Amino acid sequence: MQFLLLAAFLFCVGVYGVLARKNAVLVLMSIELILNSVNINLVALGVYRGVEAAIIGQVFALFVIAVAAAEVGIGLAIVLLIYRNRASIDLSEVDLMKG
Amino acid sequence: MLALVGEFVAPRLDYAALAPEIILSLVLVLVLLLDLFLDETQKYLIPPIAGFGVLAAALPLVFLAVQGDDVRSMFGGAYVSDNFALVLKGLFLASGYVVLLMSNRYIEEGDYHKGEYYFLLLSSLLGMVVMASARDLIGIFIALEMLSIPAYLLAGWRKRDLKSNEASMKYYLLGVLATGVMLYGMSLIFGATGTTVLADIREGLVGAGQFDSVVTLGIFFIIVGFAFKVSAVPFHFWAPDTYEGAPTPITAFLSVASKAAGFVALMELIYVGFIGQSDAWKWAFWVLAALSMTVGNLIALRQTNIVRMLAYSSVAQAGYILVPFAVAGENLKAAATAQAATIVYLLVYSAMNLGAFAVVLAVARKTRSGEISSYGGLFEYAPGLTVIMTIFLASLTGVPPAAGWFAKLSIFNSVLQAGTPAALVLGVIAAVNSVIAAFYYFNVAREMWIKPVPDGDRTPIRVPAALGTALALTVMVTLVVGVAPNLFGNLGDVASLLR
Amino acid sequence: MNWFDDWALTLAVFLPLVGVALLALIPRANEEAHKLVALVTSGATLAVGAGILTRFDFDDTKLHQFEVNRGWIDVINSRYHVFIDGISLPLLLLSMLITVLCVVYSWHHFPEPHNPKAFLMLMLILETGMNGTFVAEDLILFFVFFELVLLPMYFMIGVWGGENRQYASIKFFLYTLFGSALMILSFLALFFRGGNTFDIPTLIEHGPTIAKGTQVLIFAGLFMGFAIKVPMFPFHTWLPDAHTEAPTVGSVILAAVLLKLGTYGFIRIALPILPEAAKVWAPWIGGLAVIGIIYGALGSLAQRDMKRLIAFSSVAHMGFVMLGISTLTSFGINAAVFGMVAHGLITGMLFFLSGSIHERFHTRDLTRLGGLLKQAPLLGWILGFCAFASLGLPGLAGFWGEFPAILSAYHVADGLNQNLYWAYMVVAAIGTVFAAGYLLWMYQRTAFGLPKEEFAEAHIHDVNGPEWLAWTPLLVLIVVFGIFPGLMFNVTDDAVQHLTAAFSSATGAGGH
Amino acid sequence: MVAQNITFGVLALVMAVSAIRVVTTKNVVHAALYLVLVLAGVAGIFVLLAAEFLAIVQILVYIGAIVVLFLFGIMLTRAKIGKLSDLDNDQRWIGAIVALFLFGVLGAILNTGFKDIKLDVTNVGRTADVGTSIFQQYVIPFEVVSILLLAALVGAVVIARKD
Amino acid sequence: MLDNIWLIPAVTALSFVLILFFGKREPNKGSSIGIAALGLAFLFSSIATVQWISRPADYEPKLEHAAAAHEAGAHHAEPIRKPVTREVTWFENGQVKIKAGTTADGLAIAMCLVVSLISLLVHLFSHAYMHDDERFTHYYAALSLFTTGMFVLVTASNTLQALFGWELMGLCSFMLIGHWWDRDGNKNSNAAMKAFFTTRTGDVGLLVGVSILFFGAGQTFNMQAINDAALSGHIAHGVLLAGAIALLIAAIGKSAQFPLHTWLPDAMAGPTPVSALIHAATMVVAGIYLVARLYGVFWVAFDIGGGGLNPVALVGGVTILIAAALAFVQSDIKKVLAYSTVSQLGFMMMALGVGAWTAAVFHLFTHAFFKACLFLGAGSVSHSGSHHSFDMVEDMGGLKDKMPWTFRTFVVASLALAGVPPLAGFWSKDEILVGAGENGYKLFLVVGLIGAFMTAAYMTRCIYLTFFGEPRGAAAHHHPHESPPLIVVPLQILAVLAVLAGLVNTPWKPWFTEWTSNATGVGAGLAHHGFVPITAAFSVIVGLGGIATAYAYYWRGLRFPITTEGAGKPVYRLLVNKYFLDDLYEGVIVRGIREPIAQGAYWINQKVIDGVVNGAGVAARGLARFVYEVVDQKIVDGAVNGAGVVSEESGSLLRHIQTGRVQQYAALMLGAAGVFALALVLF
Repeated sequence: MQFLLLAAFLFCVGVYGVLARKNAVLVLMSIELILNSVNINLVALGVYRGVEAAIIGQVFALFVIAVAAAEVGIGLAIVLLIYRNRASIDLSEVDLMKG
Repeated sequence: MLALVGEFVAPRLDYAALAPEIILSLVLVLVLLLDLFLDETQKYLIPPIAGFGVLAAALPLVFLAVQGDDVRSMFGGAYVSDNFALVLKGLFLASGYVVLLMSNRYIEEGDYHKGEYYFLLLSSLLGMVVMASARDLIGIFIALEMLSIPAYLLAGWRKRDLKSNEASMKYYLLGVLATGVMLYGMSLIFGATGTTVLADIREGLVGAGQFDSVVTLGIFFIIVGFAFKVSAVPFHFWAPDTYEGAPTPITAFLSVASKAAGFVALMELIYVGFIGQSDAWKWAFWVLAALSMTVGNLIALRQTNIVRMLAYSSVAQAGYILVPFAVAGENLKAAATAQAATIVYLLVYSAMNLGAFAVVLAVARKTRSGEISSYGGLFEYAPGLTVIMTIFLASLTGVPPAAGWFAKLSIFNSVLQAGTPAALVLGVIAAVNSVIAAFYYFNVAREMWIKPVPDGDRTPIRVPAALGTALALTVMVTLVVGVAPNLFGNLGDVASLLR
Repeated sequence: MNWFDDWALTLAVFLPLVGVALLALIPRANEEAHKLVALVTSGATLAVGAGILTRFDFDDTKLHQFEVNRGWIDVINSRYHVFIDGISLPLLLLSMLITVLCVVYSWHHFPEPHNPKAFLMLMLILETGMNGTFVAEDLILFFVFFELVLLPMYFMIGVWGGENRQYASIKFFLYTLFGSALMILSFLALFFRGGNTFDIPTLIEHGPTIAKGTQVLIFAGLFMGFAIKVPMFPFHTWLPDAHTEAPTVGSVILAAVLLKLGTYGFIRIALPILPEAAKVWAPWIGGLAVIGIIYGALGSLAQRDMKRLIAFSSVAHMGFVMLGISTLTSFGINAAVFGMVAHGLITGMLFFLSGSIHERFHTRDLTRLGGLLKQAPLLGWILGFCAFASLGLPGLAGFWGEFPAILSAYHVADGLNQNLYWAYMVVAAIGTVFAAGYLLWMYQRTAFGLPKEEFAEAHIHDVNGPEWLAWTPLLVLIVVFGIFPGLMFNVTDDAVQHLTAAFSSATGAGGH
Repeated sequence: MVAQNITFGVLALVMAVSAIRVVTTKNVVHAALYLVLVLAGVAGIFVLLAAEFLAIVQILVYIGAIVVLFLFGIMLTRAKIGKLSDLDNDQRWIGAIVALFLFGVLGAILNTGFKDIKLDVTNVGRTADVGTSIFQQYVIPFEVVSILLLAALVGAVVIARKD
Repeated sequence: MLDNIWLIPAVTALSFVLILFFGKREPNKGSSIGIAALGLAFLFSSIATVQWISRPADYEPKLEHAAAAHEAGAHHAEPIRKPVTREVTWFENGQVKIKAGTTADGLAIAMCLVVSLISLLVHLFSHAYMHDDERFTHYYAALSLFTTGMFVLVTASNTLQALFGWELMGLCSFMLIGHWWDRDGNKNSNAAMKAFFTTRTGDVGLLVGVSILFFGAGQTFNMQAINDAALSGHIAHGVLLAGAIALLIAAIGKSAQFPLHTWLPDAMAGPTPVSALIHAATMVVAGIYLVARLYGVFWVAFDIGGGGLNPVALVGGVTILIAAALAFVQSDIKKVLAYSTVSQLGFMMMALGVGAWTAAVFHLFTHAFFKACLFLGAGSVSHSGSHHSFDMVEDMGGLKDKMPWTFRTFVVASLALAGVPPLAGFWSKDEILVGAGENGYKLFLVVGLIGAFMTAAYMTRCIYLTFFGEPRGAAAHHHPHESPPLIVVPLQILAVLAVLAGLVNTPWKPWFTEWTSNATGVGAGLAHHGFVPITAAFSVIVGLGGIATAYAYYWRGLRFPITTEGAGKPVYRLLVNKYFLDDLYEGVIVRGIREPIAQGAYWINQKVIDGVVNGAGVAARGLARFVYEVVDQKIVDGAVNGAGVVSEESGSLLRHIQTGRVQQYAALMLGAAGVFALALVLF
């Protein structure tokens, strides 16, 4: 249970970070928090579910880690792109399109 | 070590069933390599190769379909090639092909990175094709990422355009967030059942009484992930901005193929995995459907940019497609009807929406504008495009004989098959919404047919061959299916996930 | 000739589309060829209609004649099922005739922005939709044809219409679409409650077994769909705008045929399939119908625009038709069918006339017109003739739609509130006075007196060749049907009898 | 078990505090460093759950690659290394409310389902089993991920490079 | 001929078609076609008459009628001539065969004869009178159609067909009254519209009444069957009453009875021969004919045999007085005659109301001749004497010697109208009075006498103003002369008939009664009354008194109340001296034609009644405007447009959610996810 609560806490902190940070890189970091909370969940619940499930949980978590790496990579690429064009990575300024 | 090696048994792979995926993978690698090694002058070869690759990947589908009904199941049901998969792979490949056709000139004239563009497009397509067969959480997750990550990048492909940057960033950020939420939900479902294979999840959930709330939460978070993908209100916010900013062929791709992939995943999850938990999802879908239709249509009323209008329209269309989900939980028959309705709608929607974007592309070649007012008097100098666009608009509205009517009919059909008061209320909401929608669709028609040409420039529009082919294909499908709906209607029935 | 029996209706429906395809192939500049192709196609369709007329079995008009029943959309068990009986036949022929006449009339009258190619294509597509609706015996097929007319008419109004055409066309479109959205819901409900079929004859057998409460709900959806098309008060507001703005030919088709799709739907679908619900709804329909009669008349009286006046008069006239239908008696429904055809002929003529007047004077403002009889006596006389036909003068077709409807309200089907219908009867009869009021007022302003100063010097030519060709059949038919109503009543009666008989027997089964 | 619980308690505390610092600190580089703490903590949790292989991967991939990537990102976007007062936007409170609300909801729901569960750490999946599983049951996702990484690589290069 | 009586309307209908399509190419511009057709129709009618008269009276009507039973004791049912009915199926509706056909009986044939004769004379007269008219051909076409309408009505075997004829006349009256639609602004066309519109208002009653009786009599339009059903009590009394009232409304409208009479004077806007046709033989008598034809219905519904006050008699009585009073104050000769017609139609209606069926029909018969004569005479005067003016006060006077034949025929017809024996009017009017007196309607006897007096007086005034005194206006300046033969000859024929027509139904030789007997099936219920000398004497005295009074006033210049001969007639004294002479005439004396009561009545007529009629039009248009502008455009349409606006506005509002800031999107998404999740778990 405590693992799950910890994961939920990390998840929510990540959510806060995504919502409240205006530096794009910091937002990306917050997203990592969320993904890590999922990993904790997966591994912990896998263990709870027995040997086979523990393996599956770990595999799942591995995939998540791999994907997270890819995501961060392209996330930073996009941030760089924006920075190059706007000379700023303040997300709250990026609102050309609306309505 | 040896012992370990001895333990490893190579997985039994059904290469025939995997043929589309394999061909597609080979083609995309080929495209990447060609881009590396070909001169600039020879790069014109890349688009046709990509196109033929997609068609080649579709070929095995035909053979598999002809071979019969047998389900080719691998990995204990984690990866399946059944009729559902075949039909939807066909849909993805077809719409991918049309998008390739639409991209041809657009990319060429825009000085973009051609090779990488096609590579990414094919990668995304691969994700979708995998999605159609994936029947476990990990597979679905990976397929989702496979189709999304290239899409995030493609949305920002017009690198010097601030709007395109913004589109990419918004799509990416919200997409990753939604993925996070979805993953959290998946972890909970995994926790409640101890498995990731959907068929096993269905059984695992039967006795999982103590996890009711957890399962509900998990299912809902997973739905959120895909509701984002299909741009259902209130998870649609990215859609208008991204659609407007992204290169138009990519917008078409997002609004059709990517959205369809979201629905495919939802169908797999709901009809295979969570079919017994209808209490957990039917209201969620009900609300999502009602909100998407209403909000999408209402906001679309006030749009002046055609792409943005189509974006909201696609939000509303997603609402219609969500309607069968909301009513599928009543009984098995309702579920069967609902699933068939979803597939039919997806098929029809793909054709008509791609067509509409193709026209937008064609018109933008002359007007260089996305404003609806720039369509004024189109009928005078481009009657063919006008008629074609009108057919697509009619189809989107649901006016016979364009195919849209049959799609809408299928939706209503599923509503009445369920027949509960909630379903009927949703049906009426859908009906009213289809009228509101008519307003903005025919606002465009009105511009084209009735209004004068804004700048008086009446030079005819020259439609490139590839784009013309895309137009011809989509309009043909729209009309033929409108007159002989059996073509798609049967597919909807055959491709059932329910067993 | 057996092949003809099998193919007649299919030809009648799809022949115009062949014309459309041909038109599409001819370059835009070749206007004469377009006109010719359109004329030949619509003429050929009419010839098919004539063939149908010769092969039609008038002795037993309730029979399903020229029936074709083939698979279409298997998944939802919807079939290509077409046939005609005594009720559909007159309307089918009306639609064919009107289309030909419209093509003829258009010969020199293509409204701005001209473009005969597109105009004629739309007209032929319209014909397919209209003919199809009148022969369809499958709900989905019916729906498709019912909707098919929407778009061509939308563009006809929107592109070739008057000043306010954008508003009018979109209003027409949305209104109708709204109705059909609810209608299709009801169709599906029928499908599920009526034995998983869209086949109308089968549903007529199964429909009455549906629980009454359900019937009432389903009927509500059908009502919305059809009532908007009719249009009944208070769903009529699209009509005046659409008519006023539509080009002449559009108005004619709209008035002569399109409005009938709604009333036809009531007779063909709503009443026979849902008899119990029809009884519940009938008094309301009747009430709205008579409100429509008076309301339409008052609306007409308030107009200065001739065309708008005629448009409002349609509301009143369709009120009579709906009153007839709402009695649920064979008298009433016979009257309604007659009324539909009569209204088609007469109001069609009136719209032709207002178009021709507009073309000559470039205005339809009744305060500016006058002395038409001086400047174009024949036109004036024909206008007078049509005005009188429209106000229900015995001896002309209009009477047989009006009087029998009033008559039928005196003795309505069992289970309806007779006292209420007596009141309806009186109100409807008073409506005929109003009709005289606005039509004569219109006629006086247009035709009598001396031409106004602004037109005193204008050279106004009288009825020309295409106009004669287009109008003569209508004028003749108005008189012929007026004097020999049996030509129509005898055709419809059997079928209507069959309909109401099924209706009353179903009532018996419904358990009173 | 007690040792395990104590270890968990310490780890959890460190992670919680660091996580909060990640999203509140006024210094971008500090945030990255706090993130390292959190990620290391997660690796520790994995160890507690007998998923050593995963813990290693966690450290290698995250701390070894991702955080480095972040630092590169911070450098390339020329964020000030020192304190920066306006790292937060004006919807901090909304964010806080949403986050707290979500935490409440998640906590409550988890409490209904997993309140009394015991984690039996003897349910150990051996690393070899993990590997086998990947190459048997999950071979297709694995292959797809490989293409995914390729695509991400190529795409990121195209997007990020100067034209 | 009796079997083929349909030939009569057919001939004139054919004539209409021929004139319409070929009239302009014919040397006489169509008039010869019309005249020939009417000649033929008259010939057919005459043959039919002869055949009818020579038909053996060998048919015993069944006496099962409940209503007739109590009278049957007194009156033995006499054998009658069996009506000749011929029907074919017109169409089938609701498996009821609706028949079309003709009935030839005494009433129908009498009407045919009158109509064909009058119409023939009008056709002849018009040839000269309308000679220079620019729409001469149209005029003749309409005239033929008009006559056709009347023929259709009188020969119809059923109410539906009758409705045809009825409305056809409405149409033709519109065409003919509005014949000069291009003159005097909208005055003429307004009159035409008013005529059509007012009668159409009455037609509401016809439509409703025909419907009621159709079902009441067991789904048949056949008039014989309806009468039979009514008399035998097969129709519930309530239904019958409703039907009768409805039909009475129709008759009031068509026959210009109070209060729907105002269109008739306006209808004088049409050419004078048309007025003659309308007033004498067609159109206005249609209402009377309808009541007479469906007498069984009225008989039972209003219990006419019972002698109480009933609507038919009441309407007739009121109309007699009101119209007669109005006739006094007109300066337009045609309007005098128009009100006179209204008043005389009142007589007929009253007769029907008091059970004097034969008398009513007979009065209709005789009235046709002298009223046609008077109208054509007036036409002759305006044509040749007053330069197309009809104003007696301004443009006539002293024409006695200039137009001798016109004068003579006019006087003869006036005397007939006044009821001077042995002219036609005397016999028919006398029968009405007798009927009223003997059937227990004493009040209406008095009304009738008053009416007779007034009739005599206003006709005398009219003659004086037209033919005597000094020529005025046009009569003085435009060389009045006698009209051409084509005008005079019809006058002479009609004058002769005005003298002789009454002789076919003298108390001693009631041929007319015999020939027309039992046309309605009431038969045995109708009481036949012999000659009642005292009533006859009264009526003669009253008539002469009227003439004398007017004579005294105009010729002798008497300007004080006078007593008349025949002292000891208190009723007469009361009515004549106190009511009319003292007030009415004094008023005329003192203030010319602005005499208070008549003027007041006229004022009421013009402002109140006509005002109501016109006002109804104005109000309808006002209401229409309101309905259209407020209800339709604002409320009904507003609701629709409003829904559109609300949609668009809500769209605008919703757009504000899309702020463009990605983190707000995220907040909304996650917030929604949380809320949804909570809701889903809780519920």
